Amino acid sequence: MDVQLKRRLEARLGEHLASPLRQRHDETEIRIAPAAVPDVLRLLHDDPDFGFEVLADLSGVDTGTSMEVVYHLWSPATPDWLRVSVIGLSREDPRVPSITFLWQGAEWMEREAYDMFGIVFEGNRDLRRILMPPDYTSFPLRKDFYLADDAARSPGGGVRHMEQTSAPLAPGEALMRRSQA
Amino acid sequence: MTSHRFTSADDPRVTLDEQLGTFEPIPPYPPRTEREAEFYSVGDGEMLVNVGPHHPSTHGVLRVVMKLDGERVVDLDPVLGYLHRGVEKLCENADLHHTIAYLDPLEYVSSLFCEWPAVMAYEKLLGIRVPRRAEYIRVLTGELNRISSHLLAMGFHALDLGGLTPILYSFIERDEIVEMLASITGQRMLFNYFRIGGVNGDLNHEFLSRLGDWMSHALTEVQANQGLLNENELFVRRNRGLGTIDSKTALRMCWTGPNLRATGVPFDLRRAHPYSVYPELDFDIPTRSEGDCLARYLLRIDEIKQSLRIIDQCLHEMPDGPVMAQVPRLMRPRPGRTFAAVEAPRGEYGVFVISDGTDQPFRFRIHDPSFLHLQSFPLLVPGNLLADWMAINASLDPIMGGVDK
Amino acid sequence: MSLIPGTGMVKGMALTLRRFFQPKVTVRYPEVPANVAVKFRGRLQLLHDENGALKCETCFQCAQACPVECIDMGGVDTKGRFHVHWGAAETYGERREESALRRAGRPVPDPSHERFPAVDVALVDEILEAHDHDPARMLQILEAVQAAFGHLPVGALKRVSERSGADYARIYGTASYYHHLRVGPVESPSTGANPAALADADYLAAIAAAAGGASRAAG
Amino acid sequence: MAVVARAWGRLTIPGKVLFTVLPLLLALGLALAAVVGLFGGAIVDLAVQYGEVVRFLASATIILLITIPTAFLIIFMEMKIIAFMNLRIGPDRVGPWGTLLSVVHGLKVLMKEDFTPSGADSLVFTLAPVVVYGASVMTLLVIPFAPGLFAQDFNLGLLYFFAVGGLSVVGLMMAGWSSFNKYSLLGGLRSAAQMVSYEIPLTLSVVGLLLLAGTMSLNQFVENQSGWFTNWYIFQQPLGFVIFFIAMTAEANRTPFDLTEADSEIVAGFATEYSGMRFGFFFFAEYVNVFIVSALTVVLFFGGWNAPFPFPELSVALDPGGLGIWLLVGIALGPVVGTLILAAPFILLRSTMPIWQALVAGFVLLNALVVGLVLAWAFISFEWVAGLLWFLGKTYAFVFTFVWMRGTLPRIRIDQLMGFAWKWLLPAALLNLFVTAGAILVVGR
Repeated sequence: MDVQLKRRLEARLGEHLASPLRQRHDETEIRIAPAAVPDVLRLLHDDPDFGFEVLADLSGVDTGTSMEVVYHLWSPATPDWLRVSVIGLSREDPRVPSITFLWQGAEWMEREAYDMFGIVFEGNRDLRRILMPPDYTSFPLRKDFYLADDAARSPGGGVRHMEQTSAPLAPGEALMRRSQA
Repeated sequence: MTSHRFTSADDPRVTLDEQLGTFEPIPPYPPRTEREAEFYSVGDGEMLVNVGPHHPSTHGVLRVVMKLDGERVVDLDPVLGYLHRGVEKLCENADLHHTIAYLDPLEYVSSLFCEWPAVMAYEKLLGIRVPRRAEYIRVLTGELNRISSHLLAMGFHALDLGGLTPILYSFIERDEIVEMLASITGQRMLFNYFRIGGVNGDLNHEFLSRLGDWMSHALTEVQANQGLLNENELFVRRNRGLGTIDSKTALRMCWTGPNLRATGVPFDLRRAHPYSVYPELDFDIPTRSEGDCLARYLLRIDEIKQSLRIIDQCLHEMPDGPVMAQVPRLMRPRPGRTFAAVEAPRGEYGVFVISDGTDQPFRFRIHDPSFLHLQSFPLLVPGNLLADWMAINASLDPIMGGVDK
Repeated sequence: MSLIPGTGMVKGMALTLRRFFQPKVTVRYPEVPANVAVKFRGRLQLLHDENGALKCETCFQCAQACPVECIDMGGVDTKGRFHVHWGAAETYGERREESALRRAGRPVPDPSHERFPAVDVALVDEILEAHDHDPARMLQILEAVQAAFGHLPVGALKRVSERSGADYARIYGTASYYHHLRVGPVESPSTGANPAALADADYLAAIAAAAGGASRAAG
Repeated sequence: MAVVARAWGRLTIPGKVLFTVLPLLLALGLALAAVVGLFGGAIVDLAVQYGEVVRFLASATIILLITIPTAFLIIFMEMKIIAFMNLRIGPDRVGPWGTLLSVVHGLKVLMKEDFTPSGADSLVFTLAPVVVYGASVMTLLVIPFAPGLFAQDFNLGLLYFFAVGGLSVVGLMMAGWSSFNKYSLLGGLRSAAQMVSYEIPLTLSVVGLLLLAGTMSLNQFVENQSGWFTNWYIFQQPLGFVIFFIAMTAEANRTPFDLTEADSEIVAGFATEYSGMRFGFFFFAEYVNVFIVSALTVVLFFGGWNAPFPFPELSVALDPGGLGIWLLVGIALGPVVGTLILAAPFILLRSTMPIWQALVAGFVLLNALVVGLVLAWAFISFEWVAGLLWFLGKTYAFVFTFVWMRGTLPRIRIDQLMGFAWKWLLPAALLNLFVTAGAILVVGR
C-alpha cells in the first residue's frame, strides 16, 4: 500500500473520484465516471508525478447490475498497481471513451471487451468482434449469458448455448452503416 | 472464376463446388468499421492472401489476411478466435482450484506462467502466506520453463526462416527440461503444479539428479547450438533491421517482455513489480537497443543465461520447510478485487480476479502478452516482403492458445 | 558477422558435420519403453488385481484428498463394496447448481439463513463494503452492525462470516468478548413475544419432532 | 458365360490380378516371339543400319529408368543425413536401416488421389510436371558417366545442357499459373525470377572454362582433365567454380535458394495444389536435379570420371580355362571351405556364440569378400567400371554437400537473392571471364 500515492491521487484527482480511494495489498484503486476517462488517464500517463506509462490490463466487468471497465496501470514511481475502475455504465448501452489516443495497444483489448461485454468504446477506429465470429450476436461474458452447469464441466456432453440474450449493440458513430442488399 | 465440370443438379459434387465458390478472403458481410472497409477494398495491382489458419508458420491457428502488392505486404489484418475456448467464462463457473487446470493450456509452451498469476491472485484474496520453500520451487520451475520456452521460440524462428536443424537442437534441451519437470509435476506440458498456497509436491531425487546433470552442460550446449545461427550471414541479414520498433511506440502498443526489452526499456516485472523471492536473487535484466527481429532473438539467449543464474542460486539457497501453506478445504475468499502479474517468457502475464465471496471467481480476466504483440503487425510488417512476416511473427513469438483464450 | 563473408555459414556447417558423427539422442520408442514420470497423472481408474478383485480398499483417502470433493465413494459392487465416482458427486453438484442459479440472478435457497430470524442483509453488506470486507477490522464491523440493528443478530453475524471469510466461531468470540457488544436483543417487556424467539422456538420444536420421529423409526 | 463369371467372382483379389496379368504377359511374349521369328533378320539389319538411332533410343530409355532409383537414393540420403545432423536416427523401419523408405514414399504418391482443383486449367496443370521432369531427364543425356558410357556425346553439350535445363522454369511457371492458387502463383513467379537471374552468372562462369578448354563437348572437358588431379579445372578456375556452384544451387532450387517451394512462406509454392504422382514428378525432378547438378560440377571442375592420379596399369590375367578340373573343384568346394575358414575365428574366439550364427557370419563375410574381389577385378580390368565408380563417388560427395547445406542453412529472402545475383555474382563472373581471357592472352593456352 503506497500511502504517498494515495495522497497524491486524492490531491490531483479529487473531483474525478466517484467513490473513496481504496488500497489493499499492492493495489490502489480509484473509481471514476465514464466521462472522466480521457482526462484522468491522460493525467496519469503524461504527468511526471505519476508516469503510468505501462497499461498492464484493460478489462470489462459485468457486475450484474451495471458494467465497468477496469484499467491496470504500472508506473516506476510507485510499487503499487493502480486500478482505475470506470463505474456506472448502464447494462443496456454501455459506452466509454476509448483510450487508444494514449495507448494504441489498447485497441485490441477494447475490441475484446466489446466482443465479450458489448461495451462500446467511442473513438476506437476498429471496434468489431475479435475472438467470437463476426456474425455472433450475444456477449458471452455477461452475467446473463447463462453457462449451463454441464457445459462447464464436460465439453461435448453439455448443453448447446450459443446465442442467447440480446442483439449486438451498434459500435458507435464509427460504424459504417451499409445495407445488406 | 468457378468452373463447373458437372451440370447435373443431382450431382453432389456440383453443390460442393457452389458452396465453396471462389476462395476470396473478403468477408461476406458489409464492413462494420472504417478500418475494415478500408482494408477490404482492394486497390489496383493488389491482392488479398489468406495466410492461415492452416499455414506452416503461423504458430497455431492464426489467420492473417494480407494485402499484397507482388510480394510486398501493403497491409494486413489478423483474424483471431480460431482457438477461442472461453476460458474466462469457464473459470467464472469453476472452483478456484479448477481454474488453475483451465489456465494451463493457454500458453501451452510455458504453462507454469499461466498458473502463477492466478495462484498469486488467490493467495492475495485469501491472505495466504506461501512457504518460502514453495516460493523457491516456483521460481526454480518457472525459470526452467522460461528456458524451455525461449529455446522453442528461437528454434521456431529458425524454422520459419527455412533452417531445419536449430529447432531439433532446441528440442533436445527442451526435452531434458520437460522430462525433469514431468518428474515432479507428473506431466510434460500441462503441469497443473502450482496450488493455492504452495506447490503440489516437493522436489524429488529424480528431478534434482536430472537438473544437476543438465545444468553441468546446459550453457555450453545452448551456446554451441546457437553458433548455427548467430553468426550465420543469411540469418543475420534477414533479421537485422527488420520489424524495427522504438521504445516509445512499443510502450504505446502495450508491449512487455523480451520484445519490449529488445527496444531498450528494462521493464521486467521480476524487478519492476517484485513478486515471490525474486528480490532476494541476483540477476540482470538484459536489454538491447535495436528493437528489430535480431535483437529480439538475441535477447532471448541473454535471458536464458540469466535464468540459468537464477536456477543456480535457487538450488543453493533453497530453504527447508513445507511446500504448502495450511489452507482450508473450502476456499471462500472475501469479496474484493485483485490483480496479479508475473513476468512470463512472452511478457506480463496477468490475472484480474473479482471475488464475490463464493468459491468461484466472479470475474476472471486473463491478460496475455502475445495478444498485444500480435496487434502490432500493421505497424511492423507493411513495406516488407511476405517472407519477412514469418520472421517478424517468429521473433514476436506469439502462442495462439494464449491469444485466443 | 566477421570480415570474411561466409565464415558464419562455414562455422555452422562445421557444427552440423560434427553433430553428424555424434551419438544420436532418439529413443526407439516401442523397443525402449517410455519413461513414465513418478507422479504421472493418467485417467482416474480403479484397478483389478490378478484375481479379478478390485484393488480399492475403500479407505476414503482419495475422497479426502480431493480439494474440490469431486471424488466420492458411493454405490455398491457385487462384493458389497463401494465404488468410486469421479466427476460430479452429489454435494459437488449441489454447489454447482447453487452457483449457476446465482449467476443467472435467481434466488438461491440458503439453509444456513433460514433457521435464523431474517435480518436486512443489504444493510450488513453495506457495512461490510464500507470496511472493505476486511476481517482485520472485525471490531469496527461488529460495532457498526450493532449500531444498525441495536444488537448483533445471528443472521447478521453469519452474513459477516460468509462475506468476510472469517470463521463464525471467531466472530462470535469477538462479539461475546467485548462487553459493549450484545449478542442477544435488549430485553424489552413492552413488545411482548419476540418474533425471533418465536421462530427459534418453532425451529427447536421442529428439531424435536424430527428427532422423535427418528427415534421412533429406530425403535 | 455364367460359369466364367461365377469362377471369376470366387477369385481373391491377388487371383484376379494374376489372372489378368498373366494372359497379357503371355500374349505379349508370344507376339514378341512371333515378331522376332518373322522379322528378326530385318530388324537386325535395320538396327545395324541406324545404329546411332538405336543407341540413342536405348540410352534414353536407360537414363529415364535410372532416374527413379537415383531419386530414391538421394531422397533416402537426404532423410538420413539430415537426421544424423539433427542428432536423430532418421528412417529405420522399412528395410535395413530404413533404406526402403523412399521406395515406400514412391508407392505412396502412386496410390494417392490425383486431384485437380476446380478452378485449375486442367491441361496445363497436367502437363507441368511432365515438362519439369522431362527437362531434368533430358539434361542427363549429355552427361558422360564413364569412358564410353554416355547417351550422346555432342559438341554443343554444355550449351544443350543449359538450354534444356532452363526449360524446367517453363514447367514451374505452368504449374504455378494453372493451379488457381495464389501461393502457387507466387511460387511460379519466384522461380521464373530466380532462374532467369541465375542463368546469367551461371553461363558466364562457365565461359572462362570454355576459353580454357576450347570445346563445349562434355566428354572433351573430361578428357582435358586427365592425369594428376592438378589438371582439374577447379585449380585454374576457383572463382568460376564458386560462382558456378552458387548459381547451380539456385538453379536446382536447393537450400538456401529453395524459394520456389519455401514451405514456411508460400506453403509449397508451385506444388501446393498437386498431389499423387503429379506431385511425385516434381519431387523426383528436384532430386534428379540434385544429381545432375552435382554431376555437371564434377564433369566441369573435378575431372569427371578421371581418377585423381594416373592409375598404375595393372592387368590381371585370368584364364579360368587353364585350371581344368580344378575349376569345378574350386566352384564346388570354394564356398564351403571359405565359409568354414571365415567362421573359424568366430567359433574360436567367442565361445558364447552358437555355431550356426558363426557359420552365418562366415558366409556373409565370404560373400562380402567375393563381391569386393569381383569389384576390384572389374575396377582393374574395365576402364568404364573404374570411371563410373570415380564419377559416382565424386558426384555423391557433392550430393552430400547439397544435403549438408540443406541441413544447416536457413533460407535467403527473395530480394536478397536477386540482389546477390545481379550485384555480386554477375560482376564476379565477368571479372573471372576477363581475367581468364587475359591470362590466356599472356600465357597462351
